[in-house]
Amino acid sequence: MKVWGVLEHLVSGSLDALFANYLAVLIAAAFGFILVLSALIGSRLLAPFSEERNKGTTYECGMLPIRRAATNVGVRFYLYAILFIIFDVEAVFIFPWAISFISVGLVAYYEMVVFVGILAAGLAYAWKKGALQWQ
Amino acid sequence: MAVDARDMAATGTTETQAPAAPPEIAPGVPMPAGPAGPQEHPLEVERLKPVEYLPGKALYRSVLPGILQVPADLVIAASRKSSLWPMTFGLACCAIEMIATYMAHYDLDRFGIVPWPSPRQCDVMIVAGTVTKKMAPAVKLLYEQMPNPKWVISMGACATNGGPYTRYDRVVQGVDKIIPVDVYVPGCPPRPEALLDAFLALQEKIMEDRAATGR
Amino acid sequence: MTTEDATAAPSLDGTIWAEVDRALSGITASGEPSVQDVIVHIPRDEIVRGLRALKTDAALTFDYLRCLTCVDNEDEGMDVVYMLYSTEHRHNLTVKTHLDATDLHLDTATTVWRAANWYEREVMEMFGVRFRNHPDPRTLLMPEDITDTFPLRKDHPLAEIEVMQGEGMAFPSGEGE
Amino acid sequence: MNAELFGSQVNVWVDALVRVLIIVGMMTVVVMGLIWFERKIIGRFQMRLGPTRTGPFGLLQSVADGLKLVAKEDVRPKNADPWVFELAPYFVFVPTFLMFVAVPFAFGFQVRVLELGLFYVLAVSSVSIVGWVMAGWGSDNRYAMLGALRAAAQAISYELPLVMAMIAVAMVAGTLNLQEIVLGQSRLPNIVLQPLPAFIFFTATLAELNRTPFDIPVGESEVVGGPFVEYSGIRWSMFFLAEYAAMFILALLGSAIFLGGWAWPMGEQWGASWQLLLTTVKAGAFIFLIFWVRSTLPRMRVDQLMGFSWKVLLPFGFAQIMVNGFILVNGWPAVTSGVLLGTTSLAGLFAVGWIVQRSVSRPRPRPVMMARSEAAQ
Amino acid sequence: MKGLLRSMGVTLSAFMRKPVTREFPETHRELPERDRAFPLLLWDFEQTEPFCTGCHACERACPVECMTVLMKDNPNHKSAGGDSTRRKIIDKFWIDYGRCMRCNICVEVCNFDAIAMNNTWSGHEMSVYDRADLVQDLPQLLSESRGGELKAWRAP
Amino acid sequence: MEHFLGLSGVLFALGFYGVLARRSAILILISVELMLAAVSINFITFATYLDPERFTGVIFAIFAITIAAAEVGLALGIVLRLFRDRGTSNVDAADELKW
Amino acid sequence: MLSRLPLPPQLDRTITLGAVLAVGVALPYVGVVLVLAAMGTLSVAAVVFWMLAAIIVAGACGAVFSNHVVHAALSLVIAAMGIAGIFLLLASEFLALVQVLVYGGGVTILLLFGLMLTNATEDPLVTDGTQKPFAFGVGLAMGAVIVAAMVGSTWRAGEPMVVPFAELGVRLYRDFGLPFEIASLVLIVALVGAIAIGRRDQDGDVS
Amino acid sequence: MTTTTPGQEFETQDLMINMGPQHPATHGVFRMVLQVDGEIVRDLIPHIGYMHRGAEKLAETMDFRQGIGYMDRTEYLAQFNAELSYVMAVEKLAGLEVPERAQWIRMILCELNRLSSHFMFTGAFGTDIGVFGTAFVYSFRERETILDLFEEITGDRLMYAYFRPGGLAWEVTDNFERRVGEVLKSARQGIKDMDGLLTENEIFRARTQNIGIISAADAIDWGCTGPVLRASGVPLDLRKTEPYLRYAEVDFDVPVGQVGDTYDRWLVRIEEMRQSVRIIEQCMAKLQPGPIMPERMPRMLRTPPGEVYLRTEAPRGEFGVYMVSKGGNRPHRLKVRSSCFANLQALKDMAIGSYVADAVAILGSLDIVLCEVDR
Ligand code: SF4
Ligand code: SF4
Ligand code: SF4
Repeated sequence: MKVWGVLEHLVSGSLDALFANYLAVLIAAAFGFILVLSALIGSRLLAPFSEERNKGTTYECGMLPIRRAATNVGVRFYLYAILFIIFDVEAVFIFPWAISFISVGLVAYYEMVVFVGILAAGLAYAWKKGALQWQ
Repeated sequence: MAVDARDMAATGTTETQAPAAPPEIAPGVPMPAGPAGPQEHPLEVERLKPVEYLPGKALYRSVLPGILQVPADLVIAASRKSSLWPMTFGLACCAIEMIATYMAHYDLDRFGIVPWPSPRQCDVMIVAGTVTKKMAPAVKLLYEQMPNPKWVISMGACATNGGPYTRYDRVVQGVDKIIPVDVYVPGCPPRPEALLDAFLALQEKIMEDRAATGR
Repeated sequence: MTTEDATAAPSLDGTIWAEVDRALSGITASGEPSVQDVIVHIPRDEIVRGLRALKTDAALTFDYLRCLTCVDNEDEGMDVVYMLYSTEHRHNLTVKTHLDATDLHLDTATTVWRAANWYEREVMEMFGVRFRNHPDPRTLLMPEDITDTFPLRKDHPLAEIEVMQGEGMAFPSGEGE
Repeated sequence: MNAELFGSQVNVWVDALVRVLIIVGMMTVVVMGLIWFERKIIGRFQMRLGPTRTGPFGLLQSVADGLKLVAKEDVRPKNADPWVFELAPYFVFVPTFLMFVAVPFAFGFQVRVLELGLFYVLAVSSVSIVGWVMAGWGSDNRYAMLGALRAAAQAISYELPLVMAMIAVAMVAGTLNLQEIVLGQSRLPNIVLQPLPAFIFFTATLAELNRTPFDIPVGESEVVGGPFVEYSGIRWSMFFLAEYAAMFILALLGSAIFLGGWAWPMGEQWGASWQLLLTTVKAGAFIFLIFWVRSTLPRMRVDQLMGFSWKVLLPFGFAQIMVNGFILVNGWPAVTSGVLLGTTSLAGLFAVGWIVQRSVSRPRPRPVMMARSEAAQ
Repeated sequence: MKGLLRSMGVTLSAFMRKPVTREFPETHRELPERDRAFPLLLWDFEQTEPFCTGCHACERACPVECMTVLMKDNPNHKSAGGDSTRRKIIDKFWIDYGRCMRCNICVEVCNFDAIAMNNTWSGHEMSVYDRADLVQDLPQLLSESRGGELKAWRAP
Repeated sequence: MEHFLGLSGVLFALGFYGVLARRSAILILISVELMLAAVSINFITFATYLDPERFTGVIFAIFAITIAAAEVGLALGIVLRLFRDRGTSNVDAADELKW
Repeated sequence: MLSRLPLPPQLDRTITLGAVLAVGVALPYVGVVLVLAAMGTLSVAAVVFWMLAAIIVAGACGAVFSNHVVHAALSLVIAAMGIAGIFLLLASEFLALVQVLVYGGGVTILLLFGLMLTNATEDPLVTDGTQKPFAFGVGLAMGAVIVAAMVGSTWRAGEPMVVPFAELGVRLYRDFGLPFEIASLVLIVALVGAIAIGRRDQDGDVS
Repeated sequence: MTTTTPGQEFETQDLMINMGPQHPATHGVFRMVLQVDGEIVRDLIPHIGYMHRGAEKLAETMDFRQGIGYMDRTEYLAQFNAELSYVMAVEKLAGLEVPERAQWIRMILCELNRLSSHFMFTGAFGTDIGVFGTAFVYSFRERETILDLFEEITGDRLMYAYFRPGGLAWEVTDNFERRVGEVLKSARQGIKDMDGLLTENEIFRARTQNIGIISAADAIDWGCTGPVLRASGVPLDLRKTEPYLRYAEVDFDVPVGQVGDTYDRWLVRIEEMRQSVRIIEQCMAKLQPGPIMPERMPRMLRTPPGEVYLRTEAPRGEFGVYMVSKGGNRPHRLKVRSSCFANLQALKDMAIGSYVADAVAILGSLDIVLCEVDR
């Protein structure tokens, strides 16, 4: 029971508020899930279902598809995704900074200037290399 | 992948890719002596087979007590009739009048009628124009792809029975030859008001048929 | 072609026929007036040569193919008709070539004007005239696999009206004629 | 553990449950209302009436639509990947719903006051992109696929400017707690201090919601409705619902972080119901703007859209943050910093406008007229 | 940016204007006199019989062959003791509104002014559930004119 | 605390198995992500329990996630490259060292 | 097997399978946990922990054992969400959200893009059949060792507490300035590398 | 999807997108198969013929009066222009002289029809570019007023059958002049609205400028006509080059583009609408009372044998009717030279290398009417 003591401890004291907050998130998530589920069940109940021969065919403007749709797409999207993930991570760093840079002072500001500068250089590189271009 | 050979044969021009070897036109066919061209081309017989409306059954029809079914039917039918979503699907000249009906002067949106481009979200198919034999498989397929319950409005003379083009043998003489039609609107083209009237008639029909709502 | 009523149609004088005749030297062409444009008859074996000459000739430059179509004269064969226009000199010309009913072959004009592409495809499937060396000899208006029906020919029958009006009674034949 | 709910102390569980339930009810009503509102408003923009015949003023239109969709057959294409296809609505809907937890309606009238509220909204909202891609990939349809890819590419591209705008606000407010951000604006809404981020936020909102002019993922004339082409009935309506719920939330968020939410202009003086009204009006104005834009502007093309985000909004967002940082870190008096913030940001906004103008306004005369003599030679 | 704002201005001004919608089932706009809905037969009130003599002119001229005309000897003709001047009269008449292309030819060819285009709203609100119902027979074709609601217009 | 560590151990083992057993480069990548996540859990567990005042572990976890993201980007680039060249994402096909 | 059952169309295969799974596996598990909680053996936090652990392990198993790359990637999302929950339990609000943001929004999208791009939706066949059992053994052993080591050791657990967000920033930028800049360098290297690799294809031909 | 073959195969494995026959962007039942690399169109295969319903063949079996109805239905957005070509071909063959008043009325109606057709274009093009219905609604608002006028005159909203060989079917209504004035007023407002809504709009310009460029030489080679050709800088307008009706007596300009892109086609059409208003105003001033049919008209019109290719400038370009008569009351061969048919041929050239969205915009800028293409 010692283990559970620790966990109990976790949710008491200073963690209390945090836990209570995210409890609501958990409940909301469960609720959202249940909402969708109940709607689906309701639909199963109320909607007619029939099986026609071609009902399940993929919609292609009235034509029958031949090949599966899953096929490779342009490399462009992928480059954007890479750019995004890099900058997303960067945003992760900026958020704490945005709140605390005043208390840290100019050091933090210049740190961030350098950081953003480096990333901006990356963006510029991507720009120059045409990763932001389509053709 | 799941498209079997029969489907392929049934719809003919299905290639969405560059056809490997498109059939060429027969080289310089000399004029035949007698009347040429079979009326029903053998390749087309299968493609023009009619499709049926396959009613499904809603679960509530079997599980709900009878006393509750009637109001349930009523509510569902009422909501269906107030929210008839047609497919954006224009064929020929009638399509212009159909579009005009959506526009400011007639405003189908008043009746809760808004068009959706994909058959998956549609309840009504307005066949507005001539259905040619080349187009017929597509019309059939689109109809089949609509989820139940679904209705068809045949708009204009062409869709009703070929209209001015009945005598040309590349035209299907009426869309009801290939899919079941619920409401016919005469006219060439019908006025927008006539189409509105057809929607009102369809609403009436839905309410009358509400005992069959679960279909 | 039936002979023109001399009073109805203008004569060839004062038209561009003289120019055309000059441009088509070496080709057995004959001119014919009509109510609107001058018609030039070119034998089918020389048609592409003739058309190219008409296009390249400096005084004519028929660089614009208005229309290309075919007339089915049943037993007399078919006429393939080219309507030409010159955007530079602003004049029109109709070129006709005759095909025998037994041999519906013709050289393609797509090498002269790209615009001929679809027109020829249409004529191919509608009349069964085959254009040699056509870059894309598929059907255009008909389903892709139906290549043996030529609906615009005169002998292609019209469809019967399937449902006639009148309370289930058969339509009294002859009455409607 | 207890929490305060309507002035009384209840267990946190009960409290959370009640608040979530209220949100569920509210969301349903508001989304239905929004759909009706959109149809009416766009109807007016197009000089027509919008729904009139279902219920008074067509008010029941959304109800009828919803009921019909529930009672509509739910088709799953044969080739679709069953699991991915079936699960996609959850992935789209649940994150959207979760966003409600942190968004403030009035003082104390929100599910939870999260310390990292702004960041939370951002993080949760990013999950629903996965749902879009799932929907597109799972339905095995070319349009859906293309739509999903576009949606994902667009959403990730515009998420960054959104982040930048939010960070700029957070810097000014000094917190990520939404309630505090709102409270901090009881004197002056942030839009005055930060017009450029407000603009970026609005643009990015449009993009995240796939609204015109950023509706390429669902563009009818290209991909026929995007990732959801193959969805029908209730499953499709889940996406639809999520879309409108997201619009509502983002409007609330926008009004909270830029327009002062319930706090401006009256601070905490007004009662909760007035604050609620204030929020609604501001969010309504925001939504009206969305509809207005929707009924006016053409759709952008995918490269222009990406370019706008990466080449214009993102650099400007960075610049705004750096400038904000510079102004704030020096610890100048509030008025000085405020004026500086406002003017620099406004200048940035004009710069953006100028760039947009410049990018297409090469001199382009009207077509040359050919008078009669020329044309006839 | 200027152009965008200008566009927004255009839509806003439209927003301010009054909607142009005509609410259809409640309000019908007035049809022009020349409106062509579908051909109808006219009723001769003086003779209390249709004008139509069943001469087949319209039937032959109809491009889509949607008319069927059967004539009979007029029982009301003077020779039969009646007071009508028409020797022959229409016996059965069908028009398939489902195929009619509203081209007005039948009206133009009729020598007896016996057929006219319906120019009232009843001619447009004709949706049916079965296409056989679109084939109108003689009583149906006459009813409008007989009821006196039809102010037939014909080309001057 | 042991529970968290146990969970992270299980995750790590699963990821390890994935890396060894899978042939598809993308699946290997997914497994690596799992392992990294396990490491993050450890970091935070230690930070919360052993070092709550300085929470160095949390900062390390941030860096770990950063690296994970960067790694995915780069690795996917390589996979893409591989796929374009070899037409497969099977890592066995890449065992020759020449590009 | 299920496909042969005569089911009404309302209950198609996937739904039935899902229901069977839910009833057969998830419900007992949840039941046990809840019963234990009701008996007072488990605290709220413990219940949450076990739930999350189940989700994570299920997601991880899906990611590792699924033969379909898309399924694997989606399982990874589920696992990542669960891990975010664990972070929350560990009082690290910020990290939890970072996890959601980076994994939910970024990594998964990137993975999905990557596999759509490579068209590699299925795991290629294992080249030699011995690899899987071997890997399984090694993985199992590894897991056992780690779990044993971690659970077996005794830690001098301190006082857990919520990491104040502002302080996190302060500490990050005051004490970890250099690693922070290095991180930016890592990021940019990744960026440049990825672009350089991706770029070369754009020239069209296979190099 | 089990194995992916390595090497070159991969590079060519582009996504094929099928648009149509039922697709919101294809203006009816046009179908195009796009081969897409990323978002860029590498190849475009047009498929037409879904609306091939044999108008030519049927009109060959009909007399001249009956054939008019088929012309209406062939070019259902510019019915008067289509009718005009047909009746003028008959007149030319039969040698009929059309009274002056009928000619002026024909001109007015044709130009009004051009207005309504171009309004349709502006609306449909706006939708293709992605304006959510608004452009469409505005243009239909104006169209509706024009259609109301047409209905008052001819009795039908779309299928007028009003032009007859020799003149007009019947007189216009008494209040014709006032009504035309009203319609013109609202049309001017409509042109202003459309112009303000889109022409200056930055997004619209970004979407249309430098898209789908076709050079003058190419346009001529492909046989493009109408605004498409004129946008490429070729001042070819049959109303000027071969004036028919009374076009030689009115004063108007032919707008000509400079670049030949989609934006030019838009501008040319907008300008043409202004010019149409101008033409109508002049026609109204010159309209005199008089007969509308020649004095002697046979009850059943017969033509001598002969052939004529009669072309007029319809809103979409040259609408030609090639009529071969072998005597009798019906044509032996009737060929409708469709303007869109030729324009559509050039689509492939214009669209390759652009984006998918651009392909839709380019198609929209050609302003096709499928019934006219397929006939
Ligand atoms: S019914 Fe008439 S208007 Fe309608 S499509 Fe057929 S021909 Fe055109
Ligand atoms: S309506 Fe006129 S034309 Fe027709 S049958 Fe009767 S009398 Fe003859
Ligand atoms: S209006 Fe035309 S189609 Fe209709 S019945 Fe009369 S002649 Fe026939």
